[in-house]
Amino acid sequence: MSATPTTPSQKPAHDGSAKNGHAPAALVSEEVIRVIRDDGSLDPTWDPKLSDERIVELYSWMVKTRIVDDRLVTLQRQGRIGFHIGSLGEEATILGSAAAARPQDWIFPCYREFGALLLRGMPLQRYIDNMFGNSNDPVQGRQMPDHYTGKPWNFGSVSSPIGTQITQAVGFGWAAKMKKDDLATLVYFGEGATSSNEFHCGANFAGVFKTPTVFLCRNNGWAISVPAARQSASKTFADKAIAYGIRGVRCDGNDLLAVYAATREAIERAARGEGSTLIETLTYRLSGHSTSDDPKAYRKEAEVEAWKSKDPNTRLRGFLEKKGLWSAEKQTALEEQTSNELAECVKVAEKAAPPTLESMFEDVFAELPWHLKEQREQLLKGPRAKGHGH
Amino acid sequence: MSATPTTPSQKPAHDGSAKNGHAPAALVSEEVIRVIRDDGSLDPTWDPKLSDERIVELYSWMVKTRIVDDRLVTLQRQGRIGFHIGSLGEEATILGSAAAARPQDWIFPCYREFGALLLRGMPLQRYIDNMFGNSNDPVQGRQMPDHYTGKPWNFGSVSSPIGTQITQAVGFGWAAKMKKDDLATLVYFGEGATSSNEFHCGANFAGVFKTPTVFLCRNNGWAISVPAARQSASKTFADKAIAYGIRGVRCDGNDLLAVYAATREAIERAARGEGSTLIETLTYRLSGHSTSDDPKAYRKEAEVEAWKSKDPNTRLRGFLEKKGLWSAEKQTALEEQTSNELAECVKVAEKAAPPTLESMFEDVFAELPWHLKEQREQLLKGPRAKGHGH
Amino acid sequence: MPQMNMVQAINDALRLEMRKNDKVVVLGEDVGKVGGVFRVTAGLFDEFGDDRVIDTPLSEGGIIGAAIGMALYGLVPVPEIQFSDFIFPAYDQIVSELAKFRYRSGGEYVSKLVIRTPVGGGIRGGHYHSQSPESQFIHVAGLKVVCPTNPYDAKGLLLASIRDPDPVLFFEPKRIYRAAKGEVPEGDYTVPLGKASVLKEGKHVTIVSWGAMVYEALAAAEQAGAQGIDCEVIDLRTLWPLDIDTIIASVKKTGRVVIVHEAPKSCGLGGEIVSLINEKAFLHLEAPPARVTGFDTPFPYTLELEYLPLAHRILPQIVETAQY
Amino acid sequence: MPQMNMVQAINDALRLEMRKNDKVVVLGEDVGKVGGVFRVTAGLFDEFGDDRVIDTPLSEGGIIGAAIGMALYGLVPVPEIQFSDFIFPAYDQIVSELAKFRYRSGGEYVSKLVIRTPVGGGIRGGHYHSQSPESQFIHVAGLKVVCPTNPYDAKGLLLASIRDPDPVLFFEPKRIYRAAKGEVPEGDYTVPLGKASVLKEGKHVTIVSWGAMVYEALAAAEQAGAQGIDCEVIDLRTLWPLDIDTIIASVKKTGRVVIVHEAPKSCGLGGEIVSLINEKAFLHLEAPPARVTGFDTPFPYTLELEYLPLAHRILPQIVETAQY
Ligand SMILES: Cc1ncc(C[n+]2csc(CCOP(=O)(O)OP(=O)(O)O)c2C)c(N)n1
Ligand SMILES: Cc1ncc(C[n+]2csc(CCOP(=O)(O)OP(=O)(O)O)c2C)c(N)n1
Ligand SMILES: [Mg+2]
Ligand SMILES: [Mg+2]
Repeated sequence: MSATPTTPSQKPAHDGSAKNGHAPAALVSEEVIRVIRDDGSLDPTWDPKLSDERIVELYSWMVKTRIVDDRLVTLQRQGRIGFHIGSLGEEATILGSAAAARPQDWIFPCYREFGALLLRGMPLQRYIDNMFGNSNDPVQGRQMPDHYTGKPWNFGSVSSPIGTQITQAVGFGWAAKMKKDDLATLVYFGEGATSSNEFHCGANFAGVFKTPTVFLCRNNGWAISVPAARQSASKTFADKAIAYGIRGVRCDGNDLLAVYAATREAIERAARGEGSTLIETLTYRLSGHSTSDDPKAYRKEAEVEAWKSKDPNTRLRGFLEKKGLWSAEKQTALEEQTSNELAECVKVAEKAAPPTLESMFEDVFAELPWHLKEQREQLLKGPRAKGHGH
Repeated sequence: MSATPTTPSQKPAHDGSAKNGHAPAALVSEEVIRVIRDDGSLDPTWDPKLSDERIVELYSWMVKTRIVDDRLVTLQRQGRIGFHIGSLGEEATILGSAAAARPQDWIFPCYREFGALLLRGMPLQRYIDNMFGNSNDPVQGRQMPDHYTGKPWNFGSVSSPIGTQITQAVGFGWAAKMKKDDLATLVYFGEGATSSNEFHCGANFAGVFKTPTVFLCRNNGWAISVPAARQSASKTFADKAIAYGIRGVRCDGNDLLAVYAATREAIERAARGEGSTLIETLTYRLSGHSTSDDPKAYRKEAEVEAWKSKDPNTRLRGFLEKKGLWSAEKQTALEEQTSNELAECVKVAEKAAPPTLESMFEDVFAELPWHLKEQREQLLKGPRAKGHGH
Repeated sequence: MPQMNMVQAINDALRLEMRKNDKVVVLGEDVGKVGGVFRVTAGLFDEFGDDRVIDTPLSEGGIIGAAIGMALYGLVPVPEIQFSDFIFPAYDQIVSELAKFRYRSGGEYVSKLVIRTPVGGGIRGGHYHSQSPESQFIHVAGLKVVCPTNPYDAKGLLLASIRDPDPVLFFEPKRIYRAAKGEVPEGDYTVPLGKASVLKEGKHVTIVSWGAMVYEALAAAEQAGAQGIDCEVIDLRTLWPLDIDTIIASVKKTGRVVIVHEAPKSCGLGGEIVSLINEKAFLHLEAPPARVTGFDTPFPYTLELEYLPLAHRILPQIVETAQY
Repeated sequence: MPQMNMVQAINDALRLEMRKNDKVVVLGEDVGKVGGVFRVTAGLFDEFGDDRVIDTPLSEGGIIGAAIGMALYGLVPVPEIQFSDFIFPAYDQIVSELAKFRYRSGGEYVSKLVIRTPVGGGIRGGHYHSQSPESQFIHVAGLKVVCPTNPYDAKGLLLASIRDPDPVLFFEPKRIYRAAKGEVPEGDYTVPLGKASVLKEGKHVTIVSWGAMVYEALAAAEQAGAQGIDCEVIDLRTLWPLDIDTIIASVKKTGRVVIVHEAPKSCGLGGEIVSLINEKAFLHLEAPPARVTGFDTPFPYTLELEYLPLAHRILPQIVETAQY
């Protein structure tokens, strides 16, 4: 960069001159963080040094998540629930990152993160009630399945429009920072969502206002049928951090410890006032986009097979078994226990009544205005629809 | 980057793997392109080698633009026009870039680019009619002043919402590419507009579809009262190119030849099918944001003074005078001629009738639907409003 | 004549026009290889290639903004928005730019395109896969809005929309994508924009509806008929500009009208129709024009069949209006 | 009592509430150092600092999205959108998120904020600095919409809006920002949401209006009075939920109503009011409820005074309605 007195790069301080300041250490490194080596040892550079118990616990959640996922797909195929959108193959990304957030840190979900919410303590029954949209569903069956909410566990509210949670997570963390509360936000989204308006707005505000936000981009290769390469011509998704002056990090999204380490570091930086980090986890959506999707129409079986060989659950199980921390017996016991618990929840959920008709009019506003009172009366006094559980 | 067989960076080809490919040459260099040296010589690295005549011609347009600008501000102060948004201090950026576009290349304006449109051949009268919103205004006084249009000169339509022209310019060039037409688009916007949804959408599509688009970001230091540093935490605005896999370039925006050279190169690359370039020109908005704005409320006079010393017109004039290509006499002659022409145009425009009442209902649709016919009849048969020129 | 459902008829129209006019391009999320999440664009990618059937990044603003630019260039883009609930990231481009291009440029520029998007409820989509946002576009001057009810109209209206000189929003009622079937001529024909169709003549009560609810209106009309109330059922087909003549002629005959739509009641198109009837046929009214609509709440999931203005909710209103 | 204009009254309300409640924060483009392009937030930056009066990047989506997040955290953001014409980049966050938060989370989350934004024509702003998009928000369930007409109401309604449990869109009629003056009490008071005010009683024709057009309605009413037509003039103040009782009581008295608004006619709030009057007072109607509104075109620059529903256009309609 030339530096004669009149070059713009030396221009006197209009505030824009910050744009010409000295480059800090590169915002995005080329490294892909990995911890669990193929030989079963851990790379000490990034090893988060979790206790054996903690790793086993997190592995158990990965297994549970997968069992629940699998069962929900079946229920959908049987027509007993309307829809499911799961996390098959992305368990290490979801559980590893959620585990790295401190209890006070808020999680803003995309829609594949029910595992994170279970990890945080939401009773399985509550989740299953949501899947059935019954009167026990805290959301009163108002939204589709998998549009859960979890305020008691510092967890946001799922909505379908892609990306909206990103800007909200930034604002939430920003507010905490204003109030000097020790809190970061962890927001999930897919690589497809990086194309949304919201990613741009959110990341830009995060950079300008140095908010304590961890952007967790699950690069699972696909946005429904659109491959990641069609989503952006950037070299990596983490590189997008440069546009916002925040840090960018990539990690092996199928390596629980790598995801944990990357997220933990980002959370700690955020908490120290060092601003936001965009984490790209390299993972793969092993299932269809949702129960409505058949991926055979647009991707090769070979690609899926190759990724199956990197299944995060299998990898972590191998690691644990090598260390003598896990066994086939433990696996069977866990699977059985989860299946039983799940069967019980489904039974309860299926028996529960649908939400009341009145519930349809509540919570639009804090109090029912006259027009909704009128509409409610009209509905109540009129005949019932056929075709659902009234 | 580690490269053991199972790292994600070596993952088999789901299309997302392009994201892990080999880095091309850096998309954005640290250089700030500059051509005119302080000693009056030209830096050969980037010298676009324009003929003396061409430089004089472009300088003349810079002067004309400034005179028009100045006069419009006066007309606004006198209450004879409603509004003006000018280009004081940004003439080198605007004229240099517009001149570098080939005649067939389309220009998509922001709102400070009337100089580019005059350069392309729009009669001054047409512009002044637009400023008065009279019946000769091709836009029929439907939009505010400075919301011109210029299809005969391959020039877009100004609208107020920030950024919308960016995505449109990308789509336009993309269409040309589909049709294998030799055409690029040059789209203008301020550094503030990089925060808009549209910049993100447009640049992302440009990267993915390798459209022939030149993104001309006038970094004039301010977005109304918001300084550039508040707009984004990125190191530079050109750096944002990285997020979209397009090239980024910075240049001295007050150096006509530097802007010309940077734009020309970008246009040629686009035309060769090498995709888009984001050019950040480092310049300064010497005036208020528009005639509605008083910048004293938010920025220091010292900053403005410092930039005045880098006035692009003064700089180029000094260069030309040193080379014996310009003189005080020539300057006076040009100023007089422009002022006279302008005075004539204003006289004509002020005498012209306002648009007809009927014109208010035309062009909403290609043909007038029944409801607009009815509304037109209602208006015509009713009494006239007071307070404007009917 | 071949039997088709709505999906097939729309697909047929697209294919026909793309063969005929190489300026027509389709773009959107998942419209290419996989042929759209509802498979409406199935097979087009194979026939016309990646340059005319384009899978885009996840960016409605990009899809519509770029399509506007293409249209300015002279192409005729037919972008798809995957669900009309997801049109809002592009709302600015649609209402501030697309709707105003011809006007603001004094006719110099026309941004001619057709936005196709599935609309309405009935597939258990909850808040975000069920909405009917037509009035949010009609209120903005400069857009035509179309909503077909059967395969014949779907093909004919889509062809007319693509050839119309103005930008068109083409809402496809997803509830009847496959359920509505019928004979569809092979080859070229159009159904004119701006013309409603009277599906059933009657003398006691006029029912005005559009999209999937037309079938509910017909069912309710039939049930009303059994009670001696003879309904006239109007399918608007083009929502804007309205076919006011057909509506007013019918109301002048019946003096009574019930408007049925899925969108929330307040500031919906129903209210506009009531007002126009007041302006143009006030002295013919024997009863207050009534509306049976979605409620003024977000669209619910479990209770969607209670939310929608189905026949069981339309019938009592027909009776009330008839007996007023 | 001090005399204030609208700008001062709104500024006073913001200052008062920010002193009282440290959860209230103001954010937007140019709201900080320079105090807003209309100077409505003048002085707040100096008093409350950069952390509570925040100049943001040029991104309405960011402003509203971040404000929603702040509100979820428990702050009470009062974001400003510089012109309501520029609210559309944030439309998705407003209609898909803000409006639905309480509902979709079963009441677990409330995103309570007040969006302030200048609205309407009369400052020679052309297409993009003049629009009145209220019906595009009313149609979407979950938002309250307010539009004050004078400084007293502006302060009282803004304080009520900030303290109301629901999200509020607070439209400020920019044409009368400085022109409307009046006495404004110092200190705290509220004007309740959901209550219209009857500015003039009358027995022949009801005029319903809001914002800057209320003054035109009053002027027209006075001229009509000179012709022996006694008008009742209602200033809605809260546009949604409507004060239906006040409207219906008046219409039952007069049997005749003229609704005046700046927004385009079709699918505007006027149509909704006509429909509700039909539902609730049909048998009292002596004439068809009429609308005098902006035309169904983009908002024009030079001819803006012909476009707006000013007194000279309202009066003939009053006469026609009275003589019907
Ligand atoms: C604004 C918007 N547009 C389109 C959709 C439809 N849609 C739902 S998920 C999805 C793909 C998301 O891909 P990605 O962000 O990569 O997340 P992933 O599903 O892979 O986890 C699309 C297009 C939507 N929900 N919202
Ligand atoms: C969507 C939108 N938001 C806000 C505005 C109001 N506005 C007009 S110009 C401007 C600042 C633009 O700054 P920049 O992009 O840097 O361009 P410059 O004026 O400096 O050339 C703003 C906020 C607008 N026109 N559109
Ligand atoms: Mg994905
Ligand atoms: Mg600027």
